[in-house]
Amino acid sequence: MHKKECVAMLLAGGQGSRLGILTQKLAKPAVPFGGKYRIIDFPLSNCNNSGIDTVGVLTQYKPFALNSYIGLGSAWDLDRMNGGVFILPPFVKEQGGEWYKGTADAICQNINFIDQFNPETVLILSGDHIYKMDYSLMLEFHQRKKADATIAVIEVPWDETSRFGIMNTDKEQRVIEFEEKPREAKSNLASMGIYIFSWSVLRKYLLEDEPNVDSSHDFGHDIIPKMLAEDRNLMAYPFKGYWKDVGTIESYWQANMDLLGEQPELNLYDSKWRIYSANPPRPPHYASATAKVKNSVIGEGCLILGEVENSIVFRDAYVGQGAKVKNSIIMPQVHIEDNVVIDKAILGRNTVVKQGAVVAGKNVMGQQEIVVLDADMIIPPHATVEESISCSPAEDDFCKREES
Amino acid sequence: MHKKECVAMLLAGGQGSRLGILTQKLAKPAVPFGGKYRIIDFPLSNCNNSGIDTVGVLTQYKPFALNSYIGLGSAWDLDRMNGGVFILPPFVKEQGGEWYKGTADAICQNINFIDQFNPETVLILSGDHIYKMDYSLMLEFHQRKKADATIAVIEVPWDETSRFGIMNTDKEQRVIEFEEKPREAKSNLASMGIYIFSWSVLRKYLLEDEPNVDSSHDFGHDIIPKMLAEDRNLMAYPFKGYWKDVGTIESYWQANMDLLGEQPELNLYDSKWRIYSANPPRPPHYASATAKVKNSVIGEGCLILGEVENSIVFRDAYVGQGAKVKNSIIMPQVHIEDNVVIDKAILGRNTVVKQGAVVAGKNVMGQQEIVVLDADMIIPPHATVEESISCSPAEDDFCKREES
Amino acid sequence: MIDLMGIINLNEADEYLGELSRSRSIASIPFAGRYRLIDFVLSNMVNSEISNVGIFIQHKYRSLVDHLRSGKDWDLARKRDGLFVLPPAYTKTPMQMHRGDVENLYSNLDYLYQSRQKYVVIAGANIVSNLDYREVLDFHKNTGAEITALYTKANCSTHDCLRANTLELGPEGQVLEVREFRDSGGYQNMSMDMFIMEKELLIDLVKNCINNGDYDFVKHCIIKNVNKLKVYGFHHQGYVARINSLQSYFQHSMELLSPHIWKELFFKSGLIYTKVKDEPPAKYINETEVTNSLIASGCYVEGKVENSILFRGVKVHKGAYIKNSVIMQKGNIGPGVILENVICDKDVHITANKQLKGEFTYPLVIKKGRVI
Amino acid sequence: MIDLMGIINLNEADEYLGELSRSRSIASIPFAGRYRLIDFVLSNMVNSEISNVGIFIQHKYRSLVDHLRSGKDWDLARKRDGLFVLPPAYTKTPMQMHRGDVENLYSNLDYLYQSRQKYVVIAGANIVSNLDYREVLDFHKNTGAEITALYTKANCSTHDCLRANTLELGPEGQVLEVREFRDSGGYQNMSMDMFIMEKELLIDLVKNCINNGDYDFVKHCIIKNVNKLKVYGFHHQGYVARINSLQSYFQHSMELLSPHIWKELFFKSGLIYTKVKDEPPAKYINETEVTNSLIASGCYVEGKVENSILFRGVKVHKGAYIKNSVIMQKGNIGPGVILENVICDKDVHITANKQLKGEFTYPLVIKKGRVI
Repeated sequence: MHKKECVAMLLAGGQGSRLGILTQKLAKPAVPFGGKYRIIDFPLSNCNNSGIDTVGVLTQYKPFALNSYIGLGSAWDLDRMNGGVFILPPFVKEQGGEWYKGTADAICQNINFIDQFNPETVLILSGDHIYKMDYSLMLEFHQRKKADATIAVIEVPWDETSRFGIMNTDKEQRVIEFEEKPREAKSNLASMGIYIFSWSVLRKYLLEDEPNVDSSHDFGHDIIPKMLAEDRNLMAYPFKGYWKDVGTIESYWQANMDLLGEQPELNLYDSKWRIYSANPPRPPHYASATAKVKNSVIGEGCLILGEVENSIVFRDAYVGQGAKVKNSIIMPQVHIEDNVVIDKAILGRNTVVKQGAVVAGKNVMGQQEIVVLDADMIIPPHATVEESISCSPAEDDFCKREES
Repeated sequence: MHKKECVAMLLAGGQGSRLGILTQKLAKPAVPFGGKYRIIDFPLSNCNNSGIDTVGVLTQYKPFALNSYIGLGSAWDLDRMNGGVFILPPFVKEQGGEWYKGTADAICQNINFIDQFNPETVLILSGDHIYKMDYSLMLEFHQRKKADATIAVIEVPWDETSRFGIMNTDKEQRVIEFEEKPREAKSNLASMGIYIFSWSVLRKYLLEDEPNVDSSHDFGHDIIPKMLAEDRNLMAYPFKGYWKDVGTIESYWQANMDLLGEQPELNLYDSKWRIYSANPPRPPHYASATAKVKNSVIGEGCLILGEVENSIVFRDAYVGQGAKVKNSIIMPQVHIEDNVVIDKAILGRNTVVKQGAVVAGKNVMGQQEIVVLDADMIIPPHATVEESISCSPAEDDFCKREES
Repeated sequence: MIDLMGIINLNEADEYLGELSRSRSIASIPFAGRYRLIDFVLSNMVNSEISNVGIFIQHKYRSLVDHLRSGKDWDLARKRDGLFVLPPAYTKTPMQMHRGDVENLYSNLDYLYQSRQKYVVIAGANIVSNLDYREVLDFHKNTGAEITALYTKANCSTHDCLRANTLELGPEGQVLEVREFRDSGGYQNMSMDMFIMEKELLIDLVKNCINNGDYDFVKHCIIKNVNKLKVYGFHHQGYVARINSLQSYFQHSMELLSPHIWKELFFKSGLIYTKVKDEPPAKYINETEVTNSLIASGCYVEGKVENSILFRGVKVHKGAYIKNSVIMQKGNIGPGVILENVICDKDVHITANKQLKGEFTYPLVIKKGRVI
Repeated sequence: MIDLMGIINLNEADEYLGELSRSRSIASIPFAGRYRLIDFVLSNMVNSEISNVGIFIQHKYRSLVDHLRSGKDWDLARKRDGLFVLPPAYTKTPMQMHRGDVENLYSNLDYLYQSRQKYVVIAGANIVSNLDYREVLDFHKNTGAEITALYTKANCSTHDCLRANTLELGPEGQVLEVREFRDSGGYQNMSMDMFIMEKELLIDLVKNCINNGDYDFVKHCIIKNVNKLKVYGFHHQGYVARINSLQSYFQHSMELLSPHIWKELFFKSGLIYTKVKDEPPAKYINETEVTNSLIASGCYVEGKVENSILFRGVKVHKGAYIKNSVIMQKGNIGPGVILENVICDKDVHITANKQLKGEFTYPLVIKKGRVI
């Protein structure tokens, strides 16, 4: 195996519980996004576009869809002879196995994996954000600054600093203090959860942290503070550009809507920085003589007979005649029959909305709420749905029967 | 995903403890064989050659080398869009994970994996044998006989029947009785551990067996006897040809030696039934002006300056001037210095034998014993080695230091 | 594990497709918003579990080889079987006259001998359909035919039957006669020029053809032997488009705007594969108006599109109006442009406010890469 | 993540390689028991972390395209960057005279514009070596050269320098003059015809060449400009074989039988990749005698082999005696055959008891596929 300059480790085991119904059956990085993609496409495409060809993907929660999605890695050009993409679930030894105890533990359990590439540096990524970033520039910065660790930071509005891990830096961009969700922040540079470590340094810290029973084995809580305390050279790498956490239903919905309009901040049409994804073989979508589509993104294989406005529609969806879809996210294979009204909703994969039904959130304090429908539901004709529904056993009237 | 006619499940988690030193650091299916191959190349190549393009490989013991060896499956033409090769280690759920409890349990834990292909039949294979077999003929037999299960059998010498699971059949090749290692066999048809099941039938038996605390969750012990007891249609498929268990050091050594000579029973040069394997990029081997090579198999990238006779030499080995290698198996990257003598030995990967040393087994009851040397050893100059050595901490004089 | 191999025999006369086939074979003409014509027959073969496909190419094959590459996008990049591109026999002596497709088959008989399969299906690339060759093979075995010829009931009042062969069938479906279409309109049994037979028979037919100094596969190897062999017709009931002229290309493109045909052609027996691009989904803005059109991924539509097909990566600027037109890959239609009955080949750029108009029966073709 | 792209410019005159290059370019001549000549420069590029390689092909490229396929065996089958095979400008009008390699570079300038890398290394395929272009790029940056020209100290008493260029160097390594080799023997600075420069400069050089009506890249774009630009020579110290004639092909083949050269060429800066075959390891029986020879995988040797190279899949029957010879892929050397100073191209079958003998300075070449 060739020696690698940099190996990326992508933490994809998060449960994403604030995404509610969307992550009941899927790991968060596998959640669909933007009419074609899944969240994990963004860090994986960034890796390929940055020239990083070796990526370990750490999975544990609902790994199945994620594993089969990643497959050989060829979608992201990561089916390589030397390197490529590697799925790393928690390992079962003869005496058993258990979930990763924290982000740092996940890396620590895979020290052997990283060692085989004998890399200079390790890039730690998460599967929680939508952004385009050239990691090779950050790597250059890390090397130029002779840093032990480099943390990517982004300026956030001052009134939101209390939601982030804030880095206080000196004028050489050296990190002098790290505050998790400070009440009164001294800076508005938020950690993006993207780290580059010199592998020999990180390796030592991981092995020291592992036996510590008081540690939560987390980069932000344990490793970074300890490195700061021991006066290691920690640098903050400033990133400018679109970067959106999709950790809640609201922010997920908003990040999708951000793609609409004439000059979205996140440009998916730039052929120099493609976001790669699986490409299931589907024909071009068809918009009929009665279709009216405005300000929307439409995936392949869709049949649009009705109206679609300010919406993101994934592949193989059907929108019947007279149906109106507004401000919504329609996942793959959703079937919307004639004269249905959908407003500010997220419809899960393969769900059917029968004719004349209305799916639209209530107004609460002047703001319309987002309605989320689980995958594989059937909303009966002329029903009115005002609240999110998932396919729990209690509510299985609306769910397709499992085929036996 | 397309519906599949047949999905193969390859049981590759076996510890192979009777192979001693050879399987201390490697799962048995990953053990090198025949100057180029690993044991698992045989069932995987048989799958590809038989037109079976979907293979689940069940791993657990020392899975690392095996996982990285299988990689994308492209060596066996199993990097497919629909199907391909899938590594299936025991799964860690939120409450933890443990090893497969038996061969049937391993399949049972992966019912979801199999279900997604919705196959007619499931082919169960193991990674313990060296053979070439067209599974599509067995599948045809299974379908023609409308069997619930078909078990491949081979005629063994009558005096060895007590070492095998013996199938007693009627004249339609229906299995009427199964005896595990019978003292007085009624037939010499031994089970090869290769089963085809109709998936709907097997699925039912697996789910019934799973909660049974008295079951060892094994095909031979539990599933087959229960199916027999319930009068299911079990057929014996007779196989003719080379088939060798490589479960012990002696049988492993013998199976390698079987490749030598002018008309070996197992023909690896048949371009219609290639055994596929990884192909690391190495130049042709070089035999010098002083080399004498007789009745041997020599891998790529070797430098041969001495004598090699009746031996299997894997890639990148070096045999120095005046050295004599006889009746031995030399694994990749072994370095044999000048004037060394090796006789009836198995030398592990990357081991160095310094000049003038002698590695040869003692004669015990008229038969020379096989000496096995672990990987990464250093045998000092002029040493005499008569017994197998492994790199346990107690014997680390002879072992290369781990690089830190 | 079907015992059938595929041969795609690219021998179609391309002089009737004008500009579209000037620098490419018919097989690689773009069609239906993201495909090349060959994708249909190739995908049908793959979806029928055929894993060994030989493509016999005659000329102008650069764009085809670019398109197919290793065969990976059709899951045919394999060590055992897979996709074989078999070039013409005359590559080494370019000055020698090429006498017909049988020569090419004959010079590659080795490929046939080495293939493991017993049966072979041989087809061209100018027929667009979605069919399952497994059904045809079952039919072939059940009738005990030596050759099974696929046909469709075609409305020969349109262009489809021009230069095609028609079949006269006996009561059991046996083929009594094959003749070249004569201009007589109405529904007829049009040959799809796809045949299933045993590989051994194909080899014999090719050898005999060569021995007799004949060089046209369908005319001399098949039609000449209809009376000597047991030949049956298999009626393919689904949609069939035969692309034999610019007019039929345009007409069949417009037919795809029926959801019924769209569903059948792209989903019926299996999906249609093509070379993968990593385009984002199509995007509409507030001013966009799209009706009765196929819009591929990567399109960015600001203007008005009606009864048209936009291939992958087409950009339609504000105020542009595209009607009854086909815009191939990466077309860039400037602001205020008006197009009607136009076919833009790949990479065409129409600058602001230009107006171009053909006739529905005589579409205007804009050459690949042109800036107007 | 090296900021360097590779161009392999296949413009070598092949008339001196006789039968070996009759139906293939020099780049695809088999060499060293399992490779094609192009494998060396291509592997060097890949081992130097170059991920974007353009191969500019002039003619006879079928066997080369077969060999390279998608580039997968060199890990260059990629969506971003990867391997690009760039055909000659004159494919569409075969009758037009081809004037030189600069035309091909010029007609593919788009490829250069679209590549992301700042630096480019341009090389031919007839130089066999194992080198790391990263070191050359560092040298290029450190000297501040506009062009870095790689050279080797060659023994010009042998064939190697024929038709080569030699460099006259200043005290700091700057190139003062480049001239065609004159028959003067001894060790000289032989140009490897590999150059590193910024991509922008390459584009300028090519454009100027075309404007001046010049068409030979090395002669007109580089040598003509040596005095106008800052050109430095990089001394590659390792083994270099320049394959420029049948004699040099044979002589350099025989050099590989030195373990010292074998080790350097195949292992030094990285491994040499080639198209993968799934051959079993080589097999010897009791009667086999092999000395001072290279034996590739898939060989089955029953006879005697001395000072020779056997490619993959060669079979040597009992009683055969092969001396000072090169037997390419799938050669079948019958019982009792005696060969000396012979080069058998691929798939040659020598039947029982034949005897063939060339001179060491004039080896006998047996054509591909011949049965004797």
